[in-house]
Amino acid sequence: MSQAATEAALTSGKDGQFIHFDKVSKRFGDNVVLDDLSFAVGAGERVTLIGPSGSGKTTILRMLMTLMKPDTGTVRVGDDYLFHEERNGSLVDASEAHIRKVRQRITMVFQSFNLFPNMRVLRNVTEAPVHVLGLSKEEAEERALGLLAMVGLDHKIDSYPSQLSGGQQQRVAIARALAMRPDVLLLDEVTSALDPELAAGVLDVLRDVAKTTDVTMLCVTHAMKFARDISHRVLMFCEGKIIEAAPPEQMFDSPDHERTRSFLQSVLDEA
Amino acid sequence: MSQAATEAALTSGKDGQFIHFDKVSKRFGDNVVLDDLSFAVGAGERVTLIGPSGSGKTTILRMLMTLMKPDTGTVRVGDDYLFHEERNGSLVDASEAHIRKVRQRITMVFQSFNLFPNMRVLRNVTEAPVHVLGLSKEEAEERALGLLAMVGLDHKIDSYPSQLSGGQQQRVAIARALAMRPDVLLLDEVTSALDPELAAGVLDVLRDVAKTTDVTMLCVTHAMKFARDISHRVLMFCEGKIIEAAPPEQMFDSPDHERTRSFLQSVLDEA
Amino acid sequence: MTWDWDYAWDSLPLLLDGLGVTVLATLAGTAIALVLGLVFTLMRRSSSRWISIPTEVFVEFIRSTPLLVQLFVLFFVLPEVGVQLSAFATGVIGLGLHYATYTSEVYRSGIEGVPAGQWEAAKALNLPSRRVWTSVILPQAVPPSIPALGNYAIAMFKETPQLTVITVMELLSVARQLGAENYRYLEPVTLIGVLFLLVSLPTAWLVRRMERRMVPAPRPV
Amino acid sequence: APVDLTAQDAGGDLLSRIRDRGEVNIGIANESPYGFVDSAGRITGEAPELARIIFQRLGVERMNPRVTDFGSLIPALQVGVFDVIAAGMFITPARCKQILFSDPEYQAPQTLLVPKGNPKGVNTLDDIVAKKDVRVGLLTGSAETTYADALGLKDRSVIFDSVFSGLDGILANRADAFALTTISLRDAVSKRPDAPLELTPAYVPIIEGEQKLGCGAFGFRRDQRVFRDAFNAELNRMRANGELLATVRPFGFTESEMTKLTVAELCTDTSS
Amino acid sequence: MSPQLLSYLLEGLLTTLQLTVGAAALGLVFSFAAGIATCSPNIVLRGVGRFYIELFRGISALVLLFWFVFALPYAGWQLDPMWAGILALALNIGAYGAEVVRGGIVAVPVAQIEAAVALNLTRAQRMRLVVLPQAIARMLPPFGNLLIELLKGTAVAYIVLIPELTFAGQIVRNATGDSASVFTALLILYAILAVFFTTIVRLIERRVAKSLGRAPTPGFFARLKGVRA
Ligand SMILES: Nc1ncnc2c1ncn2[C@@H]1O[C@H](COP(=O)(O)OP(=O)(O)OP(=O)(O)O)[C@@H](O)[C@H]1O
Ligand SMILES: Nc1ncnc2c1ncn2[C@@H]1O[C@H](COP(=O)(O)OP(=O)(O)OP(=O)(O)O)[C@@H](O)[C@H]1O
Ligand SMILES: [Mg+2]
Ligand SMILES: [Mg+2]
Repeated sequence: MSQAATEAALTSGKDGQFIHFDKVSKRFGDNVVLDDLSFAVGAGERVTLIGPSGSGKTTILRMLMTLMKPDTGTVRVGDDYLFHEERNGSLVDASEAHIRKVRQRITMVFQSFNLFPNMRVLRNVTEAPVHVLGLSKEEAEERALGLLAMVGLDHKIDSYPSQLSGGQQQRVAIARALAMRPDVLLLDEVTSALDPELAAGVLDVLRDVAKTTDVTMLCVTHAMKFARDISHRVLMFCEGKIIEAAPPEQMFDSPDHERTRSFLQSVLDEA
Repeated sequence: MSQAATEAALTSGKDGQFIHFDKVSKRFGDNVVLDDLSFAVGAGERVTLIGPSGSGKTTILRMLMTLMKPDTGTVRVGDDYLFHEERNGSLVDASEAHIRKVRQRITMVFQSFNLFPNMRVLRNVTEAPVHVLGLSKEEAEERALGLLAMVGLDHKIDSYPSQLSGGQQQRVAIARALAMRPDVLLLDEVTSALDPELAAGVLDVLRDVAKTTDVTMLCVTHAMKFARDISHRVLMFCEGKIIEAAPPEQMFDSPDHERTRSFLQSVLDEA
Repeated sequence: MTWDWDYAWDSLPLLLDGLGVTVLATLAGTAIALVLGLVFTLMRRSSSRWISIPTEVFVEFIRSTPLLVQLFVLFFVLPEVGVQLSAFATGVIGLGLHYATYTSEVYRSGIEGVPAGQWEAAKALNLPSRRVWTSVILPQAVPPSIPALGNYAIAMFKETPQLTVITVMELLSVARQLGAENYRYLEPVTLIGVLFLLVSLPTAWLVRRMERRMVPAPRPV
Repeated sequence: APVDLTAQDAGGDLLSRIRDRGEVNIGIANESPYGFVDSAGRITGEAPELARIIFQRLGVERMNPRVTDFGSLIPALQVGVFDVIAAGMFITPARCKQILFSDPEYQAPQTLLVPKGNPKGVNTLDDIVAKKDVRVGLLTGSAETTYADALGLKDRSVIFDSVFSGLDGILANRADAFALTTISLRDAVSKRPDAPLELTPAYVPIIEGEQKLGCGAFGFRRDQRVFRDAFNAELNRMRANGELLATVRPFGFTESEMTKLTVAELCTDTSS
Repeated sequence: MSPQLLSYLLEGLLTTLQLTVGAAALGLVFSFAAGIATCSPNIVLRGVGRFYIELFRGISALVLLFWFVFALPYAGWQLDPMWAGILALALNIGAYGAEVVRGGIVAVPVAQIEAAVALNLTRAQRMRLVVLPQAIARMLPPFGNLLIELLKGTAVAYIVLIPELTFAGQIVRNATGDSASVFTALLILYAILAVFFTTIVRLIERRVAKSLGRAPTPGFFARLKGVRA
């Protein structure tokens, strides 16, 4: 694939663009983590981010989740800027209220689950719908029970997170995220802390989510078979840049870049 | 493979048996972790332990490392019992001195590296040879430099572990273990805390070790390609028992047990 | 009673003498507490119950009874069993012993803070137990404990006034004496407060600086 | 009990307020035989017993004694925690600047408390000045402390926080002699009949050429002159008719402790 | 010992209990107010919290007590000694408690806060629903230690006419002349009080640990039974 083709692939072919990274840079001290990065993701599109350690994949997700600010550039979700507000025609730093409004549409599942250890499973899932979306306790519990059934954990609603296996915890975390009915779901290596068999269960749940909802997904993973199954597009990161972007078949079967090839090789070797 | 064949495969075909687990049981509360387990490993043999989470693989290694005692049964390395001494013809609990003597021949590399953070790389590797083997500082450093060169880290001898990447730390840990010139090297998921590319580097080092030394290796890993490359034999654990034991080709290509098949399937799926 | 500057000014040199005694007692007490605390910790971890259990009981007992009463006992009862120490020495030993029970807790949590993996790695290398302590565990356990140890030194400094009950002429004793002679307590006691702040604030600041260097900076919540 | 806020008002009506209340708060320092808790747990002593009689005559029925540290007596009186100090406190010019005193109810010669057999052979503060190896025990805040300072004994002083600490201190060889009034020491030793201790004969210390005879009295706030005078009148009436000695005799006071000195004489600062 | 003297000791014991419980309750309020303030993004709140902590950690309770009872009245503000005692001890112990609160909050993993952000909880909700419930579990053991500190610290209250246990002991010592028995009795009484308070704190710890679905850390007696790493 030519350079031009990769650039074209940086915007999705789906109906309209939804998430826009525009000339985003981020550095920590001397370490340039994102380097003038631009790309877009369509509504309902599922994108997998791959690349070597430290290439900036997590940084992208954390920025979308507003856990981290870009140094320069803008991030847009729908019509709203994430870190800026338009006021009198010019962009100013966003207020907390504005950020909370935009953040409403996005949620994230973490590598280490991060369930709240002080709440039982059911309350982990109902807490935010009640306190953020303003659902009644009954509505929230109904929604939670449905989702917990989907991830196969409706029999564990009264357990504490510490009483669950890693795989079960991660499935609860997915239910918790989905209970917010997000437009965008961010997944950062959600199976790397898990054993292969437990990981398989989590990936199955995510395949289900992909099939049955039209949530926009940005997903960092080393599970290549899963990536191939669910993604519309794969982005290969290297040193804070996207060096290759293509549909999974093309990316995995005939990568363009030497760097992509060697990366994929080492990932496959490990299995 | 028939039941009898598996039982035969529980002892290696190599020249004489070196490590003997004899009717070993271990439980934590109600949880039976090892269930009347017997197997043997030959001198210089390389064995990979696979199996689902919680099946007892780590327990085996920790027992050999004397980090954990069996409830019943005996473990023997060469002619010495690990936790018992023969005195007046009967087996009694071993003294600390006896345990230290037998432990001399064994060492272990951990999933989370466990380098000593208060020592520089070089001292991490020389500490035990000086204070356990009684080498002079110069001899120990010469040996350490050779090993660090082998793992590709001779330029990092003055760094602290915290200044190294995970992959580099694990390579130092391997050098540290080898500096003891052990007869037995235990490896517990030494790459699962690492990114695929970093893991690849560590596995390469271990392939080297396997090729150039005749150390006996017991290795727990999910890196199946690596297991196939280096092991003489693969043991499949399930619920504290060995349900299948065979050379890697046979185990991976035509497993006998349904449980083995489903396990291997999920591990391969994840890549 | 209004503030009497002349009296305050006249009191100052005597109070400074008392401060000298206070500081000296604190330093000596700290030295004892640092060493004895570690000894207690190691004895509590001893594999022999004949050592660990009595130590544990002793430490808990000392920790849960007032220094004041302990000082009385040391001062008036030790001589009866034939141990004759000066009042200052008695006070320093009392302070050191009392605070050793705290430093012992600090060392303990420092040691428990060393990840289990470090013990296991040391065992996997077959290091002898003395070496494990001196080159692996203590070098990792002690530095994180320094801020907490520093805080106890400051706390001890503020408790030295209790030595007044065993005739040590430290800061508070001087103030009480001044007050009794002149029947004005406001000035000496206020000056004590100020002197304490002058010593303890910079020390606390130093301790926090050390702490910051060792623990990641606090983050917004 | 809550502090009486009105007690701070200037003027002489405290006595009538006390009469209205029917209760007077007195401060004692837990020092026998002046004001203390006895082995039956009752608050007694020469000063509280005198105060009880005098207040009854002044029309106040109940007495509410509050035990406190000797050093806290004056500050607590000044902020109104109690109305009178009934602790046999010595009249000194310095104290006179802080509070009002009644006329003294007793005068007190001095004694030394020493180990049995008086191994150092000291009988007075002057003896101690002469023998350089003798450590003198003193009670914190006591007049004897001031005497010892004036005699240059500061470096050899050991300051105890209570009479019994002094007694225990001599037994524990923390000091060689404990200097205090004969009355206090006689009383203390009587509670430890078995202790190997003895008292030297009573003497009157002479500091800078002047006889120092400690005289104990009741203390009042400086703005309560009327109150003090009313109290003083009753006290002097008791002195005149011998009731005073009769009341304090059970606490070990004798004829030789009775005094004719007045507060005006004792408050005059002669040292300056 | 006469019943009357015994009643002094008992009253002293009760007074010590009263002081300890009162100052602990009030000190807890100060601890949380100042501790949370020092974690605030607002620089003024942070400053006020820090100032409180530094000031009252630096001044001993004894000096504070003296001030409250013997100096404040001149500023026209009179406190009952018991209240002054409780307030002074609470201000002092509260400054230490605030550090415990801060430490507990800071020790909650950042990941927990990030997870709360990912669910779009507000700052206050994060603190109330996620951070504090977890932090409190960590605060309890150090709070238990502070409670024992406080218990022992009440002994200084005698200088402002509060007849607490140590002072009652001095009264009995004066009345009977028997120093050794009095000191022994004091040591035992304080140790009993300490065990009493420690037990209460441990019960609370157990409850909180259970509400987090954790096994509680072994206590003193469990440690005595030889549960060691
Ligand atoms: N808070 C931080 N402070 C300093 N450097 C940081 C911080 N967060 C991330 N970095 C650096 O940014 C770089 C990119 O990190 P990032 O986590 O995005 O990589 P990644 O692609 O997710 O890698 P991995 O596969 O290891 O998770 C790394 O070099 C990392 O060290
Ligand atoms: N110290 C312990 N206390 C209680 N249970 C333990 C302890 N150590 C191990 N176990 C239990 O023993 C069982 C076997 O553990 P082990 O670590 O040997 O499994 P494993 O095969 O290594 O699994 P994994 O692939 O997850 O590492 C598990 O159920 C585990 O919970
Ligand atoms: Mg990442
Ligand atoms: Mg394991």
